[in-house]
Amino acid sequence: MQNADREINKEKISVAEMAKQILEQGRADRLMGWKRGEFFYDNSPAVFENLSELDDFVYDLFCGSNLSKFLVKESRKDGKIAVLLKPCDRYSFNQLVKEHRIIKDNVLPVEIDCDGMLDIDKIRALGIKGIKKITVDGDQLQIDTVYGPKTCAREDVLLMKCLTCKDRVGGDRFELVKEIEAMSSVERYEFWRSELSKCIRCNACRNVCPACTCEKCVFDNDKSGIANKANTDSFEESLYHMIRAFHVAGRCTDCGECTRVCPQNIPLHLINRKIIKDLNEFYGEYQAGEDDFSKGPLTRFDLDDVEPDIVMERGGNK
Amino acid sequence: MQRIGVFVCWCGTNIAATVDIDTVVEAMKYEPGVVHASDYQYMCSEAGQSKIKQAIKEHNLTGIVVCACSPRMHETTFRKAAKAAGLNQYMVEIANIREHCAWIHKDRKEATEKAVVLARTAVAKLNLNTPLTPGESSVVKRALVIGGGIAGIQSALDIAEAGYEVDIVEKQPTIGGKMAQLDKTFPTLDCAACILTPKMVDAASHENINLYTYSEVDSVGGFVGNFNVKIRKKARSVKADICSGCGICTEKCPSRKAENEFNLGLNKRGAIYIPFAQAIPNVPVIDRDQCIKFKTGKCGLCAKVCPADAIDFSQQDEIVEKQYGAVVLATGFNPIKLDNFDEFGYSQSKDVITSLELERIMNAAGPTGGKLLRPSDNGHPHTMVFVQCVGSRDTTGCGKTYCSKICCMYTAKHAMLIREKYPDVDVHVFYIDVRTPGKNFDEFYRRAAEDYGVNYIKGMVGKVAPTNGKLLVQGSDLIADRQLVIEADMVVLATAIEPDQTAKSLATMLTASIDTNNFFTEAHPKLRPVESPTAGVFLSGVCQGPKDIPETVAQASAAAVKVIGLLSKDKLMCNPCVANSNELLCNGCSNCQHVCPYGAIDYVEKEFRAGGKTSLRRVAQVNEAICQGCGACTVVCPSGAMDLKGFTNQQIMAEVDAICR
Amino acid sequence: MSIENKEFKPLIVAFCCNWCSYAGADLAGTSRLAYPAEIKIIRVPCSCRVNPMFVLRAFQRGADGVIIAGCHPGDCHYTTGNYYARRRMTLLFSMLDFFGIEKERTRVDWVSAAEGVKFSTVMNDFSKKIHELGENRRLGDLRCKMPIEK
Amino acid sequence: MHQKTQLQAETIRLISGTNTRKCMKCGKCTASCPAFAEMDISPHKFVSMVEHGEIDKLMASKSIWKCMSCFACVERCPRGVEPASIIEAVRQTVIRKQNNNYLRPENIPELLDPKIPQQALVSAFRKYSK
Amino acid sequence: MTFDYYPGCTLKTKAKDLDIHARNAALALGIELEELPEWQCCGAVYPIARDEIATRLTSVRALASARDRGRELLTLCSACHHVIKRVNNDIQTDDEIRNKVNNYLAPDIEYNGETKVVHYLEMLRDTVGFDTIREKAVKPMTGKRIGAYYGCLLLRPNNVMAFDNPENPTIMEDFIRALGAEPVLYPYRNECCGGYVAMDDKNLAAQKCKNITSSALERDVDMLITACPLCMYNLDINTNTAEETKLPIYYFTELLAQVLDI
Repeated sequence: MQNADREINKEKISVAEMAKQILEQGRADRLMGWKRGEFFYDNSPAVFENLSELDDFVYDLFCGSNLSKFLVKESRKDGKIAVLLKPCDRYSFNQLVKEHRIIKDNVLPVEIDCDGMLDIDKIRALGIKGIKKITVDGDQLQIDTVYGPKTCAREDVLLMKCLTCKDRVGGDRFELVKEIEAMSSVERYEFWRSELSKCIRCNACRNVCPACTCEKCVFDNDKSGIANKANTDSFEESLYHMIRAFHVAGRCTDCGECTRVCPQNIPLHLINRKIIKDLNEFYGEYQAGEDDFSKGPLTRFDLDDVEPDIVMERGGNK
Repeated sequence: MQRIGVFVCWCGTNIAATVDIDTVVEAMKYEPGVVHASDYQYMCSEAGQSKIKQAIKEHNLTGIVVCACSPRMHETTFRKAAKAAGLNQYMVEIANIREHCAWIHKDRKEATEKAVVLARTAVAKLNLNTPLTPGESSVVKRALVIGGGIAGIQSALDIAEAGYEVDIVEKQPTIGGKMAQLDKTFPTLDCAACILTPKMVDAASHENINLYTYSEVDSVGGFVGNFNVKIRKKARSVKADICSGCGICTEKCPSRKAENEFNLGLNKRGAIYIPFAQAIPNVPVIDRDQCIKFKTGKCGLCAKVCPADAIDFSQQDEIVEKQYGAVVLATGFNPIKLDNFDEFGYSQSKDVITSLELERIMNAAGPTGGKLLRPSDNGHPHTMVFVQCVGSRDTTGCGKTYCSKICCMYTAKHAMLIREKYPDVDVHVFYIDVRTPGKNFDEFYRRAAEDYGVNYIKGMVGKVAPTNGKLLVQGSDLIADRQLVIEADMVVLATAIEPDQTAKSLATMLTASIDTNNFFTEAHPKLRPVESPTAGVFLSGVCQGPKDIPETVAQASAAAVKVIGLLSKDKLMCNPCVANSNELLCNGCSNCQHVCPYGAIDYVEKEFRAGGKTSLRRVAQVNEAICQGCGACTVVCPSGAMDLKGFTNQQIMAEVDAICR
Repeated sequence: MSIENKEFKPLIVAFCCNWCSYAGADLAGTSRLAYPAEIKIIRVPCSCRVNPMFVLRAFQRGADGVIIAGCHPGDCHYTTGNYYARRRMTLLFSMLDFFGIEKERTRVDWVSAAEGVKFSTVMNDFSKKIHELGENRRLGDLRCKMPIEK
Repeated sequence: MHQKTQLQAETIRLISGTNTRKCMKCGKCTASCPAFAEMDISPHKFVSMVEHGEIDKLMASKSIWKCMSCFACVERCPRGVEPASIIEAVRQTVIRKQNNNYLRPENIPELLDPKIPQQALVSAFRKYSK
Repeated sequence: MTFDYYPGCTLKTKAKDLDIHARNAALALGIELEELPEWQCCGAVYPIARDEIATRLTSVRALASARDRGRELLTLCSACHHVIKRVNNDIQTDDEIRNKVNNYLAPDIEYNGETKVVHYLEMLRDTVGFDTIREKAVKPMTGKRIGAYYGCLLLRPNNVMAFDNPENPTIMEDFIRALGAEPVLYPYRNECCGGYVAMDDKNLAAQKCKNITSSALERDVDMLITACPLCMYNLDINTNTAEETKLPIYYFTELLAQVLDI
């Protein structure tokens, strides 16, 4: 998926250095990257307009957030904006370019490397507190804490989405989906009911989702006929996640942001993954955002597509 | 808030016997928006309609629900009535309480309950209806016929006779098509040229018909009433306006290697040639792949001998751009290639020929001057074997799954003609089934068998082995349950026919659909057999499915009538139940454009003003004249910007809610 | 939930395309081919007009089954609509199944305008299935923390 | 149709993997068969006889030992029916019965022929015995 | 390029000529043929019956072994080629057969039809190239009229064998041209020689072979070539007994070795 019009870090200089050079050499007027937060683990997306602003620039183990979505707005502003794209972000970027949401001509995509981002909650869950500094040592992390040095396996504290990164070899991203599929329909219902009942409708999943960039979201639009404003047993309220999953079906790149940001830790990505798995099985392998031109599986068809009965014929419902 | 009137029809006893009308009327009075509810024995009658009209005026209604028979039956009737009373005709909803209720349920209570639900569902929908106005579009009073065979010629002549301009685009240097290659026609045995050539002349001389021969359609844009077509006039290398058609050039041309396509390669032609004597236009064309001048730069003999100085080696392809109101597809057919059927030895012996080749051999203007001669040695054949269904009715992928329809009859014709002219020739026909539905067809086939002694064998040929100058034809005779070997001089293969390959690209250009066999699909297989599902595109001849000449001509005229009907209108009323994009919501993602079967959606960059700022956004726009209102776009639209008038998201949701109440 | 053993009267929504299946339903009516009254038909121009949201809405509002009927593949009045519907509905049904909604509660069938008998057979068959499955209350409750009181 | 014959026919269809209903009775198989002269039941009849459940007759037929499995009928069939596979299925049904081998070593005088390739013996025993 | 080579039973005994010349010629043409270790007889006839699993196993063993070694599997004898290629196709297309075979063999890695089966002639055409043979021909057979006898096993059924046009094949004719000789087309080159039926009904095979050779003789051939030991046997014993049908028959590899002067 490397296009000619993309910057690729050939010399393997640091990402910060790259960012600096881009602004210095005027290859872009602005640069979208990550800004150091109040704490070392809460880096956030930011636009840098000049070199001095770059002092706050950061690219480290806590830059999990996907920058693509911000370009919907940013690429519509004057001038050219450079954007740093981790391998997983590129899919979202391509998908948004495909849907004309990002004005491609106004963007300089810069592809950067990533070895997986960390999940602060997982580190904390290991009982590691008072963290001062984290350094990578092969498969291990050396963590400097106020209580002395600690170590943990890097693999154990990666973000969920990084565990099944599309650039990593091995690992079956559909493993959990298959587990749920293997349940009985009552178990499946109970599983989702218990998970989805945790939802507080904070809309974080929608807000972060790079596939959710509608000018006006149906959930905010009471005239669409689909939504009724929040009301505990209203249609959109009770089926919010189902509707959203279908809304992004065929367009979801499986970036995993929804689960990453969910304050209630609902494994929302599993719904999208189920759809991706079905699409792959029914209509052939398809990765949304693999390129920025091909038609998605729901906007095309084959004359000999499977009949909907296939759902009936495929196991499950034990 | 709507003011709705509900009218419940008894339909005599059809509805009233099973549905308690009073209960329905009473229940409707309490539905939101309903200000009037009444019933009548026959709502569709004059009296019933005037009751409705009266109520509309009296109660100042904004919309009506008629609980009656299927909307497919009387929706138009009630719309007209509403219109007459000053209502917008799309403020009418029908609750189908006859076909979908009274007629299928026996239990009166159950049926009444259902009728109430159906009625309130219609009310719920109507509450969200808005008046709709059909759009209008103009009609260019000119038709394009693609293909200049008998189908195209007939369509063009009929349209031209009605007073409209017609252009025929034909890719060959002459019009005439396959029929021009035929010798005689079944079941009357009149000569094909004798009945076709006058029509060709008529077409060429008709003041309303314009011929583009040796031309192809490059691109098509626009929609019904306003097609915009680019036609490529291929360079003939001969100035058609000067050429007198004397033919000296074709005689003098020293290149003699090219296969004569008109005679299916049974003899050769020059590099500059006129396909056949009666060709129209009677203007030669230079085959640049064969011409010595074009290949080596030397020669140019044709230019030297031309008395009119009409040869032009520098001629270029020319693009003509024209507008049309309607398009007739008449692209015809070809016999399939026989590469997958080498057991019949077509590639191994010259004496194994296709039926179309036999037509040329039998034709007085053909390569043998009409004498039946074996191609290998020009000898007289004594035994001939015809094989039916070669490549037809084949589900293995080697041939075509369909019946080619014409073969049984032309084989009977061939067999009969041969037996008549050369009674010494034994003629055997291997058949799987003989299919002769058609006026005087079976009689014709039986005559071949009974009067002319053609030996019909129920069975198939397994192998043709060219041996010792003969063809050993190994076949089965299923009636006798035996295998037999016939020592034949010639084998004639009734080769399956397939649509001309141009059908595929034209289908894409016109968004006219083709089936798995590349035949054009008709709008309805029974009720709209000459229309393509794409408005303004009509079908004529074999491009729609295998058919013989009379059927082709009938369909060609039918297509012409449809075209005339269309062109006679000054304005076209468009179905107002079309897609509509809410530009404020549109993301510009192109999903709708991907699924639209008609190419009715375009994208434009548009300026939007919000909060004092203007921004440029890409938004979808529906061309209402092209949109047919299927609604595919509404479902793929991620933002909910695309909706379908008359069947909006809100309306259907309201119907769901009304049912699930 | 009601404890009484009342007779189960399911609620079934059928979306029928105007050109084939709705006409097929008309033919079933004209031919007096009965099917249960619990089936209520909504007319749509084409099976591709059926937004998955409509199906979800029906279930959320208490439908026990939803069936979508369209022209046979290849016979769509709009040439390609049912192919899109086929993909969408396959995906939707699979997703519903993933959430624990019995897949027998959803169905797509192709019924032409000439298939009155088929229309009635399909509807009878579908209704029988729903009767076997019993009441469907699950989807509306999917995100509710408390069981709905009735 | 009788239950037994029905079962027999079904077994033949199963073993051969062929759908006999696809046959349109054109007879191209019989037209192609190089062993026709030696056959008492022609290839096309195998298809229709399975369809009609006349398996006993087929099992007694001489044809099953004459088919050379040359696949000319399979190759040329316009409907994808495989007469050779049906014949094979019948042949298998016969030799799978105990003591029903068609060919026994002592029957082959050619075994003494020094030229005979192994392939011939192996294939003959595979085809004619169990 | 190196192929895993499956010679088959007959090539070790009665058809040594077919085998030895093939190995020598391959070597001369820069192709390495490594004999598959511990191969077993393919069974000589393809088990048409779908319910036969045991008779498919030896082919699958050979195929899996080649897969494990990462090689294409090269065959020479028409019967072996036919059997192995069709079994491979069964594994690729028939779930039931694949599962049963894998359950039975229980290989370390399930065999799912990964191996490509190549016939020696295909190797000559696609890997070596007939032009190379023409260039390397030391003693071209100029002026010889040679008829190719294909038989049935290489060609049919075409949807599986995908060897050549089943009714009008050309690969052997192209091969003959590469030898410098003139190929002669005759209509019975793809008709059956009688095959295994010769064991039961000598007359039938004799009749079939007579048809073939007389069809070839009618076209004035000097000799026939074949790739199949059984065809060779049938044609040989049935035609070379009578003077009027006498016709030399060679394995194609014999002529190849001769032309390459090995």
